[in-house]
Amino acid sequence: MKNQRAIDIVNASLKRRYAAERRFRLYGIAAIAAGLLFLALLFTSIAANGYSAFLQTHVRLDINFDPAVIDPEGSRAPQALSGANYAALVRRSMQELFPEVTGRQDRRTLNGLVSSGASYQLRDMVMADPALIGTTRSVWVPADDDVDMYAKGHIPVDVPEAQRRIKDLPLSWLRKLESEGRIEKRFNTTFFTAGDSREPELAGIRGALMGSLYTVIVTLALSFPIGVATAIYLEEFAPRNRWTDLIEVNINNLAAVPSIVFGLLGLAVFLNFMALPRSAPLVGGLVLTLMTLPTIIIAGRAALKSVPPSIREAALGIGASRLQTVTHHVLPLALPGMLTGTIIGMAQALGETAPLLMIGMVAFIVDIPGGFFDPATVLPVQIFLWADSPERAFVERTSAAILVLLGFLVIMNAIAVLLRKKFERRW
Amino acid sequence: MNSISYEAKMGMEQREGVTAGAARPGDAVPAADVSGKAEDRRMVGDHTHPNPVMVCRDVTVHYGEKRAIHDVSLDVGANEVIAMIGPSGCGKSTFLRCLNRMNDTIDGCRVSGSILLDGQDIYDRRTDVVPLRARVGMVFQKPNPFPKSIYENVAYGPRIHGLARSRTELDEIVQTSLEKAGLWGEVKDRLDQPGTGLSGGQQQRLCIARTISVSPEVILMDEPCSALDPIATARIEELIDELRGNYSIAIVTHSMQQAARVSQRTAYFHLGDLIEVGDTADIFTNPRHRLTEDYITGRFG
Amino acid sequence: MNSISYEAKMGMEQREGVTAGAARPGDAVPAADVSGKAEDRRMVGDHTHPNPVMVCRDVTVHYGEKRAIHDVSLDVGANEVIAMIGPSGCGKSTFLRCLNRMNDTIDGCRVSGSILLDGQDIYDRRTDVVPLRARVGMVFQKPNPFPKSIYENVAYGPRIHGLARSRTELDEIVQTSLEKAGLWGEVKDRLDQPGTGLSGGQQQRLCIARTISVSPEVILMDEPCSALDPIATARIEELIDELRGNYSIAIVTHSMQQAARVSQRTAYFHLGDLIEVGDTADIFTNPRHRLTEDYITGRFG
Amino acid sequence: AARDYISIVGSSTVYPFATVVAEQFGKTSSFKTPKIESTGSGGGLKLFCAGVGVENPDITNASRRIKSSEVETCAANGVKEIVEIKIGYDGIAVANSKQAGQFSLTRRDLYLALAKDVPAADGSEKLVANPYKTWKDVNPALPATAIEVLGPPPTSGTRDAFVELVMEHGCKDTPWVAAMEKSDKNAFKAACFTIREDGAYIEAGENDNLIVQKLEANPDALGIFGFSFLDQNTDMVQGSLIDGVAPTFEAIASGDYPVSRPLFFYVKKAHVGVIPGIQEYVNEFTSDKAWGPEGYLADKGLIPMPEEERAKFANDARNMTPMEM
Amino acid sequence: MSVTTLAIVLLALSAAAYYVGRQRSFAVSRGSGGVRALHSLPGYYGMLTALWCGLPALLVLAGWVAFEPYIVTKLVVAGLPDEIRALPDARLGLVVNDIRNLVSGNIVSAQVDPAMQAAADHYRSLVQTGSAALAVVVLALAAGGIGLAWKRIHPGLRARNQVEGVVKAFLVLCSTIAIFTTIGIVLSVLFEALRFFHSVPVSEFLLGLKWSPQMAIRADQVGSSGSFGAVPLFTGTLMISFIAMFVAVPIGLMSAIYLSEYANRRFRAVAKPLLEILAGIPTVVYGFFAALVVAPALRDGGAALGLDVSSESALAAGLVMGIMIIPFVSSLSDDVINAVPQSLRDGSYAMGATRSETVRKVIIPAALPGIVGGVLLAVSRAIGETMIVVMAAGLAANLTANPLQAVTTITVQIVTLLVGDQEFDSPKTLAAFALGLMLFVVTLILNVIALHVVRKYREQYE
Ligand SMILES: Nc1ncnc2c1ncn2[C@@H]1O[C@H](COP(=O)(O)OP(=O)(O)OP(=O)(O)O)[C@@H](O)[C@H]1O
Ligand SMILES: Nc1ncnc2c1ncn2[C@@H]1O[C@H](COP(=O)(O)OP(=O)(O)OP(=O)(O)O)[C@@H](O)[C@H]1O
Ligand SMILES: [Mg+2]
Ligand SMILES: [Mg+2]
Ligand SMILES: O=P([O-])([O-])[O-]
Repeated sequence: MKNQRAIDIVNASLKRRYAAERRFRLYGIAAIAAGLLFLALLFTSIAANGYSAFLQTHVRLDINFDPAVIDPEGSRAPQALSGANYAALVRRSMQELFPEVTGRQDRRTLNGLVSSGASYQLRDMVMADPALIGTTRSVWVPADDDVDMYAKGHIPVDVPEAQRRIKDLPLSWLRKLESEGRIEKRFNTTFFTAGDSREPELAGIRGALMGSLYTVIVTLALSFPIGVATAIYLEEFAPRNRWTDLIEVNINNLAAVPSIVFGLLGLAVFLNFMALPRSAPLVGGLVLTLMTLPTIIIAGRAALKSVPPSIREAALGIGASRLQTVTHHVLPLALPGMLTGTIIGMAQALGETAPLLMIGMVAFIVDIPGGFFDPATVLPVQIFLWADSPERAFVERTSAAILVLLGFLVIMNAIAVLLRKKFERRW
Repeated sequence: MNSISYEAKMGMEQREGVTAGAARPGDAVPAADVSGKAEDRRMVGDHTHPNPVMVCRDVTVHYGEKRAIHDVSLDVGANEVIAMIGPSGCGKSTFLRCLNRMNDTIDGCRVSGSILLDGQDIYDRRTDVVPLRARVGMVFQKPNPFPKSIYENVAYGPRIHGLARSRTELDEIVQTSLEKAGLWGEVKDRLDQPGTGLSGGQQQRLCIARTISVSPEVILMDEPCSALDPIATARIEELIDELRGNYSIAIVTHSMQQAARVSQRTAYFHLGDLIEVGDTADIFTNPRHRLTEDYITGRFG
Repeated sequence: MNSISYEAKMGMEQREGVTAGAARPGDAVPAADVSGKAEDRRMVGDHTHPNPVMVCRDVTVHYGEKRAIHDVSLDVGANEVIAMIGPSGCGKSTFLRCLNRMNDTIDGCRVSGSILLDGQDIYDRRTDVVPLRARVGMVFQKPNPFPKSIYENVAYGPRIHGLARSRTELDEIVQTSLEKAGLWGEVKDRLDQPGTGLSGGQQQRLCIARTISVSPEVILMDEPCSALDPIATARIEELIDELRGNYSIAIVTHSMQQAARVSQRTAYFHLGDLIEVGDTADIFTNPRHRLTEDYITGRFG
Repeated sequence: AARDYISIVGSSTVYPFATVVAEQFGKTSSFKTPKIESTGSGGGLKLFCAGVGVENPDITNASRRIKSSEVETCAANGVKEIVEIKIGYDGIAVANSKQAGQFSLTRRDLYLALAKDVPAADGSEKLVANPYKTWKDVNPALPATAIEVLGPPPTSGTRDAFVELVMEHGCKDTPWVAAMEKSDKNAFKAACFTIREDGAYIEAGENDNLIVQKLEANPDALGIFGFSFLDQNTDMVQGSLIDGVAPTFEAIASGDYPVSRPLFFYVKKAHVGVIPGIQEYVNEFTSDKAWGPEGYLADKGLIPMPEEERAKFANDARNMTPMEM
Repeated sequence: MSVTTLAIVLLALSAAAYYVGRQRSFAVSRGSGGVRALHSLPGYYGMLTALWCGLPALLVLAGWVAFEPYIVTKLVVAGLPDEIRALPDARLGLVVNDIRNLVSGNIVSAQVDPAMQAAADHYRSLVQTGSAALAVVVLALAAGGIGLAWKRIHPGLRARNQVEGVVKAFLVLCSTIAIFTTIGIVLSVLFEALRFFHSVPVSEFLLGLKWSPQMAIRADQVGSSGSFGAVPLFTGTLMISFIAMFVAVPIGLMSAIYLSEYANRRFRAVAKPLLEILAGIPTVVYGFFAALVVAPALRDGGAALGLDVSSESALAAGLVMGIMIIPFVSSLSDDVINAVPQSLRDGSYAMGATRSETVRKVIIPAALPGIVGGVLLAVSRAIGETMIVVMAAGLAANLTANPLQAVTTITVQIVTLLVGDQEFDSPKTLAAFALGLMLFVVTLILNVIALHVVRKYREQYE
């Protein structure tokens, strides 16, 4: 009788409970969906803004490599060739296209349609192949950033002249060039091969990318082993006492220290005390190491905790030393979890700007760093700097740089996930 | 207690089996041989019960490609204790977990055949596992109290099923359940202490109390005493005997002594087949199938 | 086999004990009562052995503030199997783990008294636990093979102790160990498969093979069969009997039948005290201490 | 490792101009491109004044003049000879979205709209907490939109300049307040220089692009930022007329537009001749093709100085004439 | 030999030493009953020998790398003409820099005069001698190390213990880095903070309700007196962190639950790393998102509801920050939820609990300590975040409980004070250090409390 009652009660409540179950599940799906949606939203909005930066408008000019301009003495000495006035060649060919433009101001405007990078491009061409001198070639040179913006439709032409960066006169020239097929969008190799520049059409992320690479290498090479070693010590060796409590609280607390304070620390310790060079990826890597260590240690300890104690007992029981137990049995099992912490920590390090401010990595650096001691900047800093630049053309480049950073991040994550998979093969 | 005293009869025999084995050192028989060579695996004995609560017919379970049990038909009768014995891996737990669909939680586990509870197929699509499991409770091999207080452990089921309308009613359920599980006396003064702090035997009794708190009709026990010492085991066996008055109990055990002590009927499984079912007394004194006999006398292969 | 057949004599009696318990429903005796009221806990019997491998004197173990065992003196003799029995929590495992200093891994565990292996105190500061544990091997209650191949499981010990100079020598050690553990036949064709993929009984035998692979002098076994079915248990018991030729074995068990079957001497622990030691046959047929008698007859408190 | 490039630090306002010169210099000379850090004027001067030596920067940019206290710090650290070069002007624009109408403001309007305490409207000679909620309250000619101005935080040089050039001036339009400058300097400062903190003035960080974007998103708001950002975003925002003058290149250069400030850089003379390229870089910066009215800096929004001022500083640069204070 | 080659040679030598040590152990064991008589595995003797060979030599090498420039410079300077030597140190350093530029073939500042050229040659020769000497010393040390180890090896040598001792020392060293970092941080903010407290009393800083660092930092500058009550910053930090947690904890936790309890393995393998990307997007990007998408949307939404939402609001910043820290909660919680033993789930399901009941009543309570750890990490990240707040919540230190208003946080103030126009003895700039110290102390206290709470909780359940 009582049974009957109990089961009736159960049955009566079922509808409500299943509704709760469905709701709960829905919350779960909604949460994941929200997370992924945000990611997608961010990604698409960045991609929508940034994809056009992978193209760059070029102008086709007929350049006469006039020996009189390039090498009046005919020596063909590299010194002379590199110092020649290539801008004059560009100007001359523009002039030939628009002979009707005469006023000084107008001609300045006309010449401004192509990038100042055009002359460097010609110089490089001549340096690579001096035989060009004396010939006339049709050359695609990068257009000025305003032209680029116009060609990509970022400058509306149906508004009053005063509200446009490109006025009516140059607009007419551009239309003419367009009709002659002299304007074309081409893949923007500069973006991937050049360092920073104040001319958007000449700016690239190679320098920042290399800087990030060097910095991340330092960070990874230091923080992973140190983090793992610390986690192992605290979890496997350290006695539970005040001293280890202190270390534990310290590590948790370091996770909450604002990143810029790590910059202050880096300034005081690495630059002022240890006299390491300013703006160097080495120092950046060191600072980011200190910043990411807590994350790696905390995740590493959690991973070590989840290795069943029976495995340790088994190894100790047949006479393995503690260290052997850890390296032979525990570590391989804990590695996937440690990699999770490393992924998050490195992702954070890769996106960090503030601490680098204090150690001179928020800087305009054109030359591509070639090592750990060369002045360098990193991708998020490049993004930060470009985002603060007045030129409109930097808007899309900022987004494109973010895309590259995300790509970097995805590759790093993918490697770590693969590694995690590999080690996760438990039996 | 209508079970027979197994040890008295079998002890000597089994002992000798082991002694015989030990007498041939190095000649350890590989476990694989246990499978036997194309033996007769047809079931003997009567798998039905005059007053069944659960009726299983032709139950086959696959884990992925692997078949764990094959065409098992067996009844669980009202107010009886039915023991399931058999060598490791023969499918006792698998069969037991079919009875309250705990197998649902295992990926790739497929069940076919029919299992009826009060005439209704529990694997029917319309059957709801929640009330099913409230009616068919389960106690596991390793005591698994929740990391909550003793009170909350027992109150958990009534709470989620909404069996108590008030706090007093809940208190009452908790007390009766703990009393039935023979634990009340030991814990009544510390109901708010964690259930995980009890001794192994107490924990197992707590799990039993938790199970009976929702007034199930059938209780499934999967080797409930294997982690316990003799005293705790004896106490749980007492309890089972007592619970039989109100519940039907299906128990898996590795200890033939235990099966002999607590059960009225015994089912012997072998490599996924149900080999023999019958009165416990009969099975142990007079096994009809050679495999059963081999097993209970400790002779194998 | 010089052990007596325990069941034949005790079975009926114990059975009755349980039945008697069951006859008083609801009157479950609180476990705490087991502690007894100021009983005489002085040890009876002879704790020494004429040819000891390990000599323990006045071993006391504390976990933090809590005293787990108290002034236990006991020898482990050469080529004997000594069984330790007693109710749950009485300190059997604790004592066993002292013998190869596995207690070192537990925070807050302090050991006092002396434990000599071949005359040398293993708790001496200069004693290195690594070779100690190679000499005093351990098999745990739950089979705990490494998540590696069967071969690697057995080869691990010889590898870290540098017992094999070449691959062939290692192969040989692995094979002999597996053969001694009675597992070779079953696994010889799949040595590269994971040890965790074996059945429970096989896993436990693998762990035994792993332990004997480093040729220990003493093997400690903490309830090695509690997770196993009778067949696997029987096989392990056989194995223990066989191993006795070369090793000294200390085994903790909850099953008095098992203790009776495999051991030559038995030690009964009660609430941290060693109550009685003696020939297994004597202990089970003629316990001298009341506590021992109560325990083995299933009467308590 | 030896340093063979110029190290420049300092103002984020000068950064966009200095970098153009640096890039040009790097591309056209045999020297490496200088490294330019954007640390803010004060931070730059601190680094600059830390001492002589390779580890210290050679040049610092500043959006204000160096302070005498800073000169003292420099001297104390051995940085004795500092060459001061003024490079031009930066206009500070008050702008709003093109979706709304253009504002025509006086400095007094701005003062009344943004000061924390303003002279009581009834003419009595006392200061009251700023009661104005809409622009119309300030000046009936203005629209009735709520006062909402996005501007730089107190830590920014732009903010200092704005306060000096707009607030102080607007404040002095009230004679009795102006008189306070003589009688009670502190009270005068408190009255004129404190910006309201009740939400009408929104401190919006140092990223001027962000302010432009926020204006675009919020047509009711006004924003305060550098001229180059106005120049680049003429399709989105419009500069308000201040005292009747629009912020155009010409108006700022001629000095008609009242809100502009000078920009500087400072050279550590001790480094000239030992760090490669300093002289050449400074020469490039002070050449007409860079900072002249038609130079490339003008293209980037730097307002050039008058002819004679350019000549003076170009001369200082060529001779590395140390400043005197 | 350059330092790099030397290091490589040293590595090679250590490898050789390993081999030598191993062989030696075989040799010494032959007399006393074979390898089994050795205390440790032969490999450990090898490692010990390698350590003896590599470690001291490496230390010397590192020391040289650290001090070489100093020593060489001293020597070069000693050889310079008197008038140059008379220069102050810093100027001298510049000259030396130029000499170094000359030596390494870099661009030099001016024409190369004979004195410079001579100095450069001197420098070059010194470096050459130095590195030759270094090579000799290092190699000798390495060889000596091998020899010493070779001599010491005998069957009873506890090689494993010694090698493990070195490794353990390394582990301990690593774990102290956290302590040193903490000390470093405290030291790098302490003195400035103390100077700040000289001009602004601690009580005013801690209890003051008004934060306005508008202070004249130079004589001719306009500004007002400034006030430094940090309470609005604390409340702002709290509010934004709270909003962020309000977003991140439910989403992160529910994601973790879904991933570990409901989703199939393949979905989990994809979704988890995808969510982890959220943690790596540069905060500038989030900042723009918050300022240009979320804030206007809130404003318009608020206007539609008749609410007055400031265009810079704590809400916008908090929401976006919440998104950023989702992975901290989700990934770490997912790990701990997975670690909850299956037996507890089985226990609950067997009672007839639904999945959600099991999750809510059994799994979450059991996993709580670990989840709290993840949440604490996320809170930490939220407290330390700057860029989003600067861009979306503004800098106005309002003391308000209204999330629709602009607030600012401690870290934002630290950053703006440090990167804006500054003066290093004005309280305005020093305040940044005081804030840093305060934040450090406060989070430290919170962490100590958290540690104890989690401990207590854990003990109760284990
Ligand atoms: N989750 C699973 N996935 C795949 N195979 C399984 C699973 N669980 C059990 N099996 C297999 O099904 C068969 C029956 O297993 P079951 O657990 O029912 O045996 P058992 O009789 O309970 O054994 P034991 O006495 O060891 O508990 C065995 O061969 C086992 O390996
Ligand atoms: N790690 C530990 N910390 C604190 N107390 C412990 C610990 N391990 C065991 N104890 C306590 O020490 C006493 C002896 O425990 P031990 O495990 O030795 O008992 P046992 O005889 O092996 O019991 P069982 O048969 O249940 O395994 C018990 O009271 C137990 O609660
Ligand atoms: Mg089972
Ligand atoms: Mg035990
Ligand atoms: O960076 P600023 O000093 O020019 O504000």
